[in-house]
Amino acid sequence: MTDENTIVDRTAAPAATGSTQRSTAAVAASDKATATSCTVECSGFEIAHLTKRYANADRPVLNDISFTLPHGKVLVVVGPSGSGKSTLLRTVAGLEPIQGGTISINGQVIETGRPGTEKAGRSKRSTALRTRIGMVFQSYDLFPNRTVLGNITMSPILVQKRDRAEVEQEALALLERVGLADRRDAWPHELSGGQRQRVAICRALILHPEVLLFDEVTAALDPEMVREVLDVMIELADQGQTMMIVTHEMQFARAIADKVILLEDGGIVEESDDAERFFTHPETERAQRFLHTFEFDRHR
Amino acid sequence: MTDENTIVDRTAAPAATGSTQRSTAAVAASDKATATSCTVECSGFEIAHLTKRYANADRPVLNDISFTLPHGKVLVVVGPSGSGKSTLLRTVAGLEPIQGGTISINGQVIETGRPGTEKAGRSKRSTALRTRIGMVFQSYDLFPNRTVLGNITMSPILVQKRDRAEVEQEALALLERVGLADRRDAWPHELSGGQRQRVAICRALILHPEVLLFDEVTAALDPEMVREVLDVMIELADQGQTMMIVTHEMQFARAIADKVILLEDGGIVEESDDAERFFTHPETERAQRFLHTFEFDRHR
Amino acid sequence: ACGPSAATPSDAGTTANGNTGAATSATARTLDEIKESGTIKVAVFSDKAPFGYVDKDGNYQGYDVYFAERLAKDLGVKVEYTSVDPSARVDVLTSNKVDLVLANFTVTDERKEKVDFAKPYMKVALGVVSPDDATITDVSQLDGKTLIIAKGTTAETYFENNYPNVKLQKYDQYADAYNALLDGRGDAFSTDNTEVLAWAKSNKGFTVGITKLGDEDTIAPAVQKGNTTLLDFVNDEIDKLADEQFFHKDFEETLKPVYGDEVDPDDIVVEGGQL
Amino acid sequence: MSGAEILLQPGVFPRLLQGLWVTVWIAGVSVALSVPVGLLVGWLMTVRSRVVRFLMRVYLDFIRIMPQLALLFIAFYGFARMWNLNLDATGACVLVFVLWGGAELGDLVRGALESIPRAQYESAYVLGFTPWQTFTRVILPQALRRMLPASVNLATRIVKTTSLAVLLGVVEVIKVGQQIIDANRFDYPNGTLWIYGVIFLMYFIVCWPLSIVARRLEKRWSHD
Amino acid sequence: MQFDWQFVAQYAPFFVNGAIMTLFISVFGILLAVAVGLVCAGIETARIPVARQLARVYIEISRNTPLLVQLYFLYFGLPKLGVVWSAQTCAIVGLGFLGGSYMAEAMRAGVETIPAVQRESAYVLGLNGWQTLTRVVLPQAVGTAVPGVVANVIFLVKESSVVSAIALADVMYMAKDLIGMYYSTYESLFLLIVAYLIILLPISLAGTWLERRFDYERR
Ligand SMILES: Nc1ncnc2c1ncn2[C@@H]1O[C@H](COP(=O)(O)OP(=O)(O)OP(=O)(O)O)[C@@H](O)[C@H]1O
Ligand SMILES: Nc1ncnc2c1ncn2[C@@H]1O[C@H](COP(=O)(O)OP(=O)(O)OP(=O)(O)O)[C@@H](O)[C@H]1O
Ligand SMILES: [Mg+2]
Ligand SMILES: [Mg+2]
Repeated sequence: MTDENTIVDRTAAPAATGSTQRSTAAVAASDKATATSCTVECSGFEIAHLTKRYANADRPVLNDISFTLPHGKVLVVVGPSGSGKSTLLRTVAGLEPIQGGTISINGQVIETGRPGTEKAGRSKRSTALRTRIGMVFQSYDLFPNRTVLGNITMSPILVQKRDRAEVEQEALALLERVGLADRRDAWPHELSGGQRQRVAICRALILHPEVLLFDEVTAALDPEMVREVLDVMIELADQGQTMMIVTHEMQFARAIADKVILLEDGGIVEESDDAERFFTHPETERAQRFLHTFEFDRHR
Repeated sequence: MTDENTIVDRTAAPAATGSTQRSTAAVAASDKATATSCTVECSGFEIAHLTKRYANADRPVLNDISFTLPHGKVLVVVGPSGSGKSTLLRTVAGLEPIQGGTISINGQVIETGRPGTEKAGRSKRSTALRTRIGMVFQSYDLFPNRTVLGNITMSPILVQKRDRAEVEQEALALLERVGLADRRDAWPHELSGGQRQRVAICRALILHPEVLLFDEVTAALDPEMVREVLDVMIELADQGQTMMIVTHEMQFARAIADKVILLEDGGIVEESDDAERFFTHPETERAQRFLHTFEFDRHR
Repeated sequence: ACGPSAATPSDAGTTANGNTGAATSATARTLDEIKESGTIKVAVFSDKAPFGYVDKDGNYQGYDVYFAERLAKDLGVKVEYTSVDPSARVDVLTSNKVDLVLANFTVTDERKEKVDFAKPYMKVALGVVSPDDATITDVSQLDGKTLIIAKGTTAETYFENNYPNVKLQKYDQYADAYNALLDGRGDAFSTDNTEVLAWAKSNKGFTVGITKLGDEDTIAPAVQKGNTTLLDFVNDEIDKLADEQFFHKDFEETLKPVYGDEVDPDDIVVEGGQL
Repeated sequence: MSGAEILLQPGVFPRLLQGLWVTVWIAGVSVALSVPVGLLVGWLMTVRSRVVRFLMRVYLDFIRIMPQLALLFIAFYGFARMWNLNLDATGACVLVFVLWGGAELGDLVRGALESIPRAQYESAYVLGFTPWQTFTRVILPQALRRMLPASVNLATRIVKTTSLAVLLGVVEVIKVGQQIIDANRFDYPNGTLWIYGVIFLMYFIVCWPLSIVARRLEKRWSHD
Repeated sequence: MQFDWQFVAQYAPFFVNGAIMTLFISVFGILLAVAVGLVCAGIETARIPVARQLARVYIEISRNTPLLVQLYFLYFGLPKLGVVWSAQTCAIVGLGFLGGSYMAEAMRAGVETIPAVQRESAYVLGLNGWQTLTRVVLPQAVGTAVPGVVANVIFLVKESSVVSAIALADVMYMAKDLIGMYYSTYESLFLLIVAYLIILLPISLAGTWLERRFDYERR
């Protein structure tokens, strides 16, 4: 707890807090609380043949998407605007119903697509299941009617029925690690954008999610704030937090990714387990073109 | 006019349209309409000892800023948030009164600072003088009650009293060059952010400003749109348009800049006439730290 | 008790009670029901001195009120007054807001279709009051002039039907109408002659130029159509009270102080319902 | 200036205050009852069913287009005859003001609910909140905050509109004023000016603090 | 209780006259309100020192007192000070006095929602103050102010129903009159509702149309 460099300190997580809490940094073998028949091989996150359509749209936004994300790895999803990146993250979080395919964690299927559910609204998955996947949005997602501490402790207390004192202690430890311990009693509107996003990350982390989703969390921020937030994310990655990240910061993507997916028109154009290679020597012509957008040549 | 690569086509500018129009690509020697005693040496843009304070602020936002920008060159202003970059551009445009120093174009002083003018509102400079400096803002600056063409032709017709047919013809030529000829009758709200900014650039260009100011014009855009707009700006630079640019896109800054200024707390921390050198080997420690914000190291 | 305490002590019960029994039948209460409840609801004017008004202490007073108090006493109940505007007098009965109207209610054929009148206790004709410097002494003088009246009075119907050339300026309330006359917004004001006579006496500069206009009408208590038990009770009372010359006493108490000796009580008072 | 003395007459001021109390009582009860009605209506305005939403729209537009005075007459006289539903004058006022306040407040509730960013619902969802927890802990507190300034303004309008109650025979501050004017018209012919002046002030004194509160709340909460 | 259609047919013309009076009072009252609103909104946005405080005081008084009381004061109170205005004048002045503050708020809100960058763009394009006002600010302000102004117009037409208290023969006066004379509460109320619907529905629809017309984002 005194190690300033460790963002996700597993010793801070209390031992017995019900089945909704799990250790993310450790390998799946140590994941005692999980009730599934999971072995070392199926540890991690998997999407198979996922298809998603919006009501009144002539073609699916996501079409037969399949990939796996091993435990402790970081996936970066890139692609042009409207390619379906946000939609992909939203289906994983249960915010959008899917019409085909499956989403599983550690071998346990948490969502199965059914046709005709275009207008069904959010997935009916249990609250316990929901807390296993954390998500941070582009902006405005802190509850303005709660202080920083209130935002972070709300779900553990209300949903997981954990002890308030213990939850607050963990929340403070998390705040300390993102450098915001002194803002515990501030209101969201008193924080800068970068501070807000860091609090939002703490709020997701305190539930010990198995996968953490980030949808362009720095798109609305000033460069220095961008950096504050991205530094926290890089540290999380170093700690072995499984993450799925949508971003337009290619430099950052390159630094953090273990695995990269390039989406276009709801399909995977290029998938690479070697992120460094993807950014330096993309295989498809489309990926080359896409990456070129972010490069400028000296003009004269 | 058929040269697709030329954005600012000097032949398109009509010969006799009053003293408010001047040729920017040409050297000052050919600038016959200018009534000042300008010679080749003083051609360009100059700021000397500029000081600016906001009412009720304890210290100036801009403190004794001096620099020159030769004709046809591009200055990029970088610096952390709140360092005064926007304020600098706004004082040049006449949107903020200054309390000390001077601003001159081609040797003609267009603004002189006077103490005690903190609450004075916008500069009283003549409309003719104002049209010599163009400005494009971060966003929302097209007039929603005018079409694309209406936005571009409004000032030449209303302020410069130029002939409508001739102005429209020039506007169309400009639209063609930014790739928006087919959107001439669209309303601003029907355009994407990138298209709007390109129209805003045309609207500034049609007045043939001697200096064109850009304040984070791509901050609110998606990456592909960012590219559309930046490409237009790079082309303008190639044409010899004098520009002052505030941006957080360091790659772009590096590609377009002839000259760079790093601002902090209202003062110039580093000024460099060799932009490439500034970005690769900054002299001051502060500049190194600043530039480092935009670099990520591969984490593992 | 949670209701708003109304403006006058005698008024207090009205609104408070009304709130609790927000939804009741629009069919009138019988005499027995009234006795049982312990209060009788009576509609009176609250701004028409000296017939029905609220005095400086906030109590209902006047010729009509004097009679209402007596009725209640004989019935063994308390009175609950409701202040009405002239035009509301029929509606408060038909929609059963009150049991009895004692608000200088002139008997007319039209009204008889809507409500049941008991025996008269007063008689009136219309009178017209106007400023001294331009006194109207004949109806013909009103031609093309502006006549102030209160809505829902016999004066309104009379002039509407018989003198279409008189411009009528109608107010909801007597107080407003008098004020309008005082401010010179009309040439004259017409209502029951008893009323104008009383008013002109206490307002210098105004004269009743026409004291008797139209037919002599009677004024009587009114109940909702078909409420025979209450009607019979009121009629019996009027008969009985003749023995003690009750309405003459009423006149002495309430009208005399205003009219003085100039008016003969027998011109106004009706005893035992006998004209 | 002699008219001013009317205000010093024994009983005049206390009676006016009593009348004002009736006004405030009607307005207070109406506002208090409007709150649950408004919440319900506001919720109904945001449900998925088009039929319900349409009905609510008709209800709101009808209330907005009909003058309150007409509604008061309908409630006071019309209801009694049409459906044998007998309301006393105060009851009719409260009914009409609640129907009106409920509709207007409902629209404010709707606006507030719709203005809450979707990310708020979604954050609550991914944090595992049940719909009820989401509504009571996240959405409602924010919605109430957003609509409070406008609601206080609505309350001022309801207070002002109670002045129509006099036309149903409710003895509130205006009627009391008229009675006093009438009872004193021989002694104080200028009483009218003073009494109406005082009533004017009384309304102002009741409504103004509300306006100030509304403006303060608006300023305080404008940043979030 | 039978509904008397014949009564309705017979007295409908009265309501036409009443409607004309309602419209007369409303139109002039609202015009006055718009004028007062424009002046106040102008004073507030231009931040003219003393006038601004005065405008604030006026707005507070006007917004926090009922029209009925304002009318009583004008009609019955002022004559005691020797000022006698006709009922029409009182009604129009009263409506203008009440409506002015509401209109001012709607218009001020309309101007204030225009982003500062719009004026700044006009400035750098060389437009002078008048050109900026007429070509940039007002066209947009009209659009943003229209919903509020239309809501106020409807509100003021409705409020005008209290002018019957000072003996002006508007539709409400007709209704009360017929109730008082013929006791046909039912039919009179019916005619009253119809009259208001006929007056207000077109205003409401026109408001929706105007809103579209001036909403550059949606037309
Ligand atoms: N609620 C919705 N209903 C219908 N279509 C939608 C909806 N949300 C998104 N879409 C469409 O689905 C497609 C994918 O959208 P999505 O937001 O996932 O793109 P994205 O890759 O996140 O783009 P960006 O980089 O701009 O955020 C787009 O064409 C979009 O218009
Ligand atoms: N109108 C104003 N009144 C008072 N202070 C202001 C005003 N506008 C800006 N400032 C202050 O002046 C300083 C410089 O602001 P400026 O907007 O020029 O910074 P910037 O470098 O453009 O920052 P960013 O990168 O965030 O756009 C800041 O501290 C800011 O808070
Ligand atoms: Mg997205
Ligand atoms: Mg800036």
